[in-house]
Amino acid sequence: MNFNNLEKIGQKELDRQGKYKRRIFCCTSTACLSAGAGQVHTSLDQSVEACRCDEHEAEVVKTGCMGLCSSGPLVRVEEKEKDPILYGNITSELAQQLVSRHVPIGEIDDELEEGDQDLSVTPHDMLHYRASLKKAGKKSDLDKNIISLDHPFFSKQVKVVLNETGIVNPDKLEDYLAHGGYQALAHVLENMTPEEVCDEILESELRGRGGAGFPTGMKWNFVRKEGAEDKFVIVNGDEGDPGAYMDRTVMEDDPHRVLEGMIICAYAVGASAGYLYIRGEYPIAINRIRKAIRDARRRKILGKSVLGTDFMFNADVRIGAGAFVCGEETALIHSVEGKRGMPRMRPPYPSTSGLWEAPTVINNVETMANVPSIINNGADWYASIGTEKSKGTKVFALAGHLRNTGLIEVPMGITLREIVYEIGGGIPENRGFKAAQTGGPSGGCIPEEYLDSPVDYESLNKLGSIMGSGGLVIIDDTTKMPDFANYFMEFCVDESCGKCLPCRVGTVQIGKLLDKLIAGDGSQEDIEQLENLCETVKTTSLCGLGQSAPNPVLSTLKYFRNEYDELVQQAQTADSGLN
Amino acid sequence: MVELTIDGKKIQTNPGTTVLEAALANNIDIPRLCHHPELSVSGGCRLCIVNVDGYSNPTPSCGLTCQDGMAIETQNEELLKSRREIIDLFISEHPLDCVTCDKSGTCLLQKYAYEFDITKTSHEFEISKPIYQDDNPFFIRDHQYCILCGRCVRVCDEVVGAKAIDFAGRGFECHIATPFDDPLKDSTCVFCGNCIQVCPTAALTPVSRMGKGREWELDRLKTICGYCGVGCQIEYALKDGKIIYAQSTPDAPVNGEFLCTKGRFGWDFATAPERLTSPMLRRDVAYELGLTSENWELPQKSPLAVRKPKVEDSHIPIDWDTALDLAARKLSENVKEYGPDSIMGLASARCTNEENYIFQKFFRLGIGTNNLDHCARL
Amino acid sequence: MTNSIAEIRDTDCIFITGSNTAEAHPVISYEVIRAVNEGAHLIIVDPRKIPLIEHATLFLQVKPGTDIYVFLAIMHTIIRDGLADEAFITERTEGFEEFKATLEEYTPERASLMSGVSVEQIEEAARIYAQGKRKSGPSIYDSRHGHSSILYAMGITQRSNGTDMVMTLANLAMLCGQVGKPSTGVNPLRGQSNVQGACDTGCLVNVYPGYQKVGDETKRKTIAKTWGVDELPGEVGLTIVEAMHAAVDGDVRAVYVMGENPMMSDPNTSHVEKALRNLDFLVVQDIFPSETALLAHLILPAAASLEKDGTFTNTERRVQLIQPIIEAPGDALPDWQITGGIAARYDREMGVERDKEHWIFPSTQEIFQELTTVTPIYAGMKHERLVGEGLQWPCPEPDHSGTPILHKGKFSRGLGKFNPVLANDPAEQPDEEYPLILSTGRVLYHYHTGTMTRRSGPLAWAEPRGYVEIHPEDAAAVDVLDDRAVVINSRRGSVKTRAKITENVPQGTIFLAFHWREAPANMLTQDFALDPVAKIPEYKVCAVRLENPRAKRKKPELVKQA
Amino acid sequence: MTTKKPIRPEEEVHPSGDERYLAIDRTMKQFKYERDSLLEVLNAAQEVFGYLSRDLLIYISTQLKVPMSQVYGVATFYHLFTFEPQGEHNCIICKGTACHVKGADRIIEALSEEFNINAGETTPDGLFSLTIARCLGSCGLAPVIVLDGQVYGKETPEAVSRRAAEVVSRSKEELTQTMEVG
Repeated sequence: MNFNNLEKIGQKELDRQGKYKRRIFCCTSTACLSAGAGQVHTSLDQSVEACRCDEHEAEVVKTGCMGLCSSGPLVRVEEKEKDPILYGNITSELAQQLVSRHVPIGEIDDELEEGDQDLSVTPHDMLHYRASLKKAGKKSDLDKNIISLDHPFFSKQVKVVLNETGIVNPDKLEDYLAHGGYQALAHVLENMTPEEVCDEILESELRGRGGAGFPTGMKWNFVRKEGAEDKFVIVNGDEGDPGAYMDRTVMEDDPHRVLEGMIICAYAVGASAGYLYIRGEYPIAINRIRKAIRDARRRKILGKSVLGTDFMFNADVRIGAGAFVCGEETALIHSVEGKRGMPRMRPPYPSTSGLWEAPTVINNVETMANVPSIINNGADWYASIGTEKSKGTKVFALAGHLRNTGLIEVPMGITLREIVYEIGGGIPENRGFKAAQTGGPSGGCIPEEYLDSPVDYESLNKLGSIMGSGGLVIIDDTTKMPDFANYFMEFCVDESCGKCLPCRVGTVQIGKLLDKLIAGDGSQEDIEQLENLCETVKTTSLCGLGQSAPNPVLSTLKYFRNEYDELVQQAQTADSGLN
Repeated sequence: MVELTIDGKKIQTNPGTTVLEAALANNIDIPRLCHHPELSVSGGCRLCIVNVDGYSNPTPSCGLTCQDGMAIETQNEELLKSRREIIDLFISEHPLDCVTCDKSGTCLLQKYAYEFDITKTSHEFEISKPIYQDDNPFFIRDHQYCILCGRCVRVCDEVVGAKAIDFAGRGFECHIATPFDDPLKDSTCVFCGNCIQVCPTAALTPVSRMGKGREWELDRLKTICGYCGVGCQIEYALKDGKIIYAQSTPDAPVNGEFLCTKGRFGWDFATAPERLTSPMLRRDVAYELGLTSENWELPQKSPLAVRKPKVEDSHIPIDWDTALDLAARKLSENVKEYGPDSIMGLASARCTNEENYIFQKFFRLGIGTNNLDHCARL
Repeated sequence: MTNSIAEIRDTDCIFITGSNTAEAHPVISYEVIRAVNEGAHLIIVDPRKIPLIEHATLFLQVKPGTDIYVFLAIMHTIIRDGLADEAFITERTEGFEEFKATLEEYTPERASLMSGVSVEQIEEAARIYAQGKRKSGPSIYDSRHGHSSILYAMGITQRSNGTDMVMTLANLAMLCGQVGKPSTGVNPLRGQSNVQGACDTGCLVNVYPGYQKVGDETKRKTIAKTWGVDELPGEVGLTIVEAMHAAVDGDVRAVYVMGENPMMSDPNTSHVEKALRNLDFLVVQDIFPSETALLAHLILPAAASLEKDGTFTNTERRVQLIQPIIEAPGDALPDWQITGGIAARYDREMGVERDKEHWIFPSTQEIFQELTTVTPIYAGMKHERLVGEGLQWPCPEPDHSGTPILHKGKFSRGLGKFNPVLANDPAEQPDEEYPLILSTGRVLYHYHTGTMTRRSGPLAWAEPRGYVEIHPEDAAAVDVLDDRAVVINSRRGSVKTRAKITENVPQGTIFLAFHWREAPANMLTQDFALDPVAKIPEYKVCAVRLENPRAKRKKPELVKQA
Repeated sequence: MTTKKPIRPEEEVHPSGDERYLAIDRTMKQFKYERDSLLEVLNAAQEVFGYLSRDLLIYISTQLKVPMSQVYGVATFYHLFTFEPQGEHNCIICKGTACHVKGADRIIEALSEEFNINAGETTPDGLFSLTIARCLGSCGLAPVIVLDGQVYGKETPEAVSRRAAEVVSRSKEELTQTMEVG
């Protein structure tokens, strides 16, 4: 077992980090990058350099998502023996102010000479920088950018999957090791049999985070018990729901955690190869996972002899090319095999006949990311979080008409009200809450009267929605529900693979009925037909996409029937007016 | 043996049998469109759904393997309603012009629409793929009738191995396509027409058949193909004594439902204008016999060197009696003069056993020679 | 075929050689493809990249005429590696030791050198075939020793050593015990609808109906008695190629052709034409005025198979009923009526007194009835019994259900005999003057001499003109361009056609189908070296030279300069 | 003494002489020409060429020995693949749920009007493409657009139209200048 080497590497990194008096973390996840985090990071870097202070005064660290994406770019400053401070909406100019506020400026102006090799900027620039830094320090107005970490947005969250995001540098294996990375894997390889691993996961009652909520331990056990020579692990990173980016964040910001979970899974089921199937729209995630795989190979965490044991496992990346249906496991398998991502009938389930007809575990990214924590802290610890039937935490991409939007991880069982009004900070512009949409195009809309329902698999299902992969969109009272339902139906029409009739044609016809109603040409009969058709598509479609495609319509029909009725009434009034 | 209950009936079947197969074997009919007994399971048409005890949603019976103790329900209000709704959706993008459709009478969609008493769709009618391709003399592809059951794709891939077509695009725009939607001739298509054979609708229709008659007006006769030695059984559909198209039937002992391009499309030679319709005598022989007044000599040029030789140029028609008498006389003269071994007989690998038998008997018993061969080696 | 077509689907390893199955027997290729899709191995030994190689696990591309070395080396490997089925050899065969000794020298290395196939491929083929291995999925037979089947066609037999080739394949099957069981055997795929039946009914120089040797006096006498005479000819007759030579020499003076077209199908066409022109009397009975018919003194119009009834016997020995679908045009008659008519009149001319029933039958049913009395393998058949599925011979008794698999438990001759075979090279080898090898065969859309298929609208559209397949290197050597004219010369003649430049043929080999009357392949083929036993001409190998017609005028100068 | 340089076998360039094929060859080699790498190879090809041309698909089909019908079927299945060259400038509008509720449709409408093309199309002069993305995952910044690789969040229809019109008119100017010079 050469895990000791890895531990040493981690310790060394920890020591290195400990030498710095302060560390400035700059979020470089997609959301912050689109808000300009790239320039902010450069500015922070250059400013620190321009300070010309002692080397260990400050380090600028690139990290992943810090959660509050609506206030991006985010920068966090951690100083020894002080509480961390989080800044939001940082610009490159503010970054300079931030550095001059926290980092002492060295007294070495005179030594600046032409051709100083250590500098990444020209001495001229540097002088300019120093001058503006000094100026900036005087008129600092950064206080308004400080975001209180006591804010319910943070305090209500429980971090398991996102434990290291925003803290570790996703490009550095060492940083992950410094934060206890791969300890779970080492523990599993050294002390546990595959059966014990499966049982541990089973006891933790972890359920699939891709949406359906199948007990993960059970799935693993199915595959473990198959006697096949080849077995595979697929990590599903084809996050197709519009408005959901949990998996992307985890892959981008903590790729090794995903990898670690995957390797543990492979060991538990006896797989020797695995694929991470990642959306083509996520280039950063692809690159970071690829780098993580390369680094892991170099450190013998992947390969013929994982951590020096005789367990062999290789992982590779497969890139999706824009097909929502590939989230369905059999479609995903076809896609990994280089075919059209069309689902096939189950059974046989992938656990008996999956990739290349070999037994295959397919878990979504978030599920895999839970695994290392379960191993490290024990099944009991995990099972202590959450509700009776839904254990652990769930990551949500909180979006829509809210004051605070971003990525949150909450314990199962938290109420929607807490999420909307405490974490989310309520609806802006004094508008009223209308609905919470969970599960994207497969989910439904939950109205105000159910705001106190706990968020877990069962109660969401009962409300006609689903947990889904974690998209959570809050809509205010300006949104018309038939329009909103139509938006999702358009999505499903576009993403239907075309294999089974109810989904291929049914969704189109549902869309036509919605169009008709929205255009004011509908009647009560149309609403009835809509309902009927939705039921047919729901019960007769081949795969999850078709089976859940009518959910947005059905749930809005259930809770906002009046809006549909109004459309019909308007139509009738208009008609009589014409007559 | 596996035992299960279908519609309350206890059924025993071999392990690995699907519920659909077991039901059909026990005379329980389940509607189906994409299923074909010779092809892999698709499960796309959703028509053969049944209820299984313990399953939350109805499941297609075509891909459901029988398991011990399974309880299946193939008919109930809910299932009928779903199936009806499915047919309703099918015809929301399939023209119901059965009155002029060649497939009318054998179209499966028509059959089910009739059985579920659906005269028109309750939805808004919209054809998803208004593509019409008549790029070859074998068959046309009229995509508006295509229900995307995928049987053609599967037969092309799994049986013929040509892989000329596949699904292209997706969702409502999904259609069956050759690469780049090019003409079939530019693809790997071998024009075996097995896709027509398995097509349940009028999406694929033999050119020879178009507008030539309604299915119920046609006579159907079966015989063995006259081409290669495989001995496929072919069913010919005829109208007024003329072949309209050829197909095979599942009961064909050798070929089952499948044929090759020659067997399925190569029957029109029989009515080619060049067919011999009366005995013909070479002009020089006819002159010798006084049957024609013009003398003539067999040209030295090989018939192979003539681009389109006409038999009338070298031969004249005569009646059967004259012809048979002449043949008998000429052969007997030779035998009398040079002995039986001066005669050679070439029997035919394309004639029947009876004909070859008579032929060899004539040579051995009549003429008395074993100079008797056919092109077994050629 | 020793086995049945339906068994192919369950085969674990299919070994195809000398058969372009997908084009010449498409429906059998469907079965092969289905077996492969189920996980069977497919081994193909062929000089050409035939369409089926897409599905093959192993493709051994041999130089034309060298496949015999590969087969012998496969057997060498099987014996060397102890893969032979010892129990089968001991119980069911004889002559093994002698046979084994002859294999000694045919090592895979030697075969590799001769054929251009790698040693690894030969050894791999040996292993897979001998043990009936599968690519994937379970065998429906013995999982340790699967069932392997050999399919072959004219690529093996149309050779000056064709009989040797067939015996070699039989030896291979016996060596591995891959015979006499379902999905095994040595299975020739026969080219024409009733070629099997024509042989069964005795239309061969050396056998009476049911393969009763002409020299077997007892059997001959029995037949004579049935036919109402004392004696029948007992000498082996002349095969068609021999007869053509005899016709040129004036020994054969009259020929009666029923539904054949030797002007297109027989080797060395110029010689055939010379022979036919030399005849006193040529009568051709056919459905079209074929190239042969145009030379005939008398042409008799026959009914096509779509227009008559009777029986066909297919390649798996299945005797099936045919029935008229349409009416014969004009005065055309079924062949049996024409031949019967001539025979009856012939008797009269010769002054022979015989019952009219000898030749004039009320229907084919009665002919078949008589046929079964002199053909033991058909003895148990009747038209009524053939309705539906037909029957596979041997069917010796009226209640016998036919024989789907031959040699089950026992070979027809008792013990299976290993016939030692030595490798022989093709009779005509390429040389400086004729540097290329011509191989002939078929294309998908056409059948035999093209009389039928080239008159079918759709088929002629799909493949309207003849072409010769040439390897790019060979084409470049004489500056021939794709889809442009090229002249092929052999010692017998020359043919002008269109070039199709393709890597489907190996360098040094060209391929021309024999369907094209405007480019008759048999102008080029040789008729001097026949297989000594079966008298089959070597259609698959003859030496030729390519010529670019555009360069014809300039060429001699260039040669001189060189 | 001269040191012998190892002779690296020259990589064979595609018959068209287009060296971009080498990149695709490398991808195929990386996957050992396995048939199931089709999607990866198509992704690589799309990245290198910007779109999948007919020749390119035929090339991939023959190299990977995947039937052409299947290559076409796969290529037309996935939305990321395009068969027409993309415009010089490309504007991607996110249509994720968050962007939708915050008015992405209005941005699309504005651009459609500005350039007289539908979503998914390219202007006839080849200068501008309008693309829809399912979700760019920047929901916190909704509505989000990407113009020539640059992400802009919290956008308005007017601002996007203006920005897009600016880059396109700049290209147009350059084009006329070169034509004048030429």
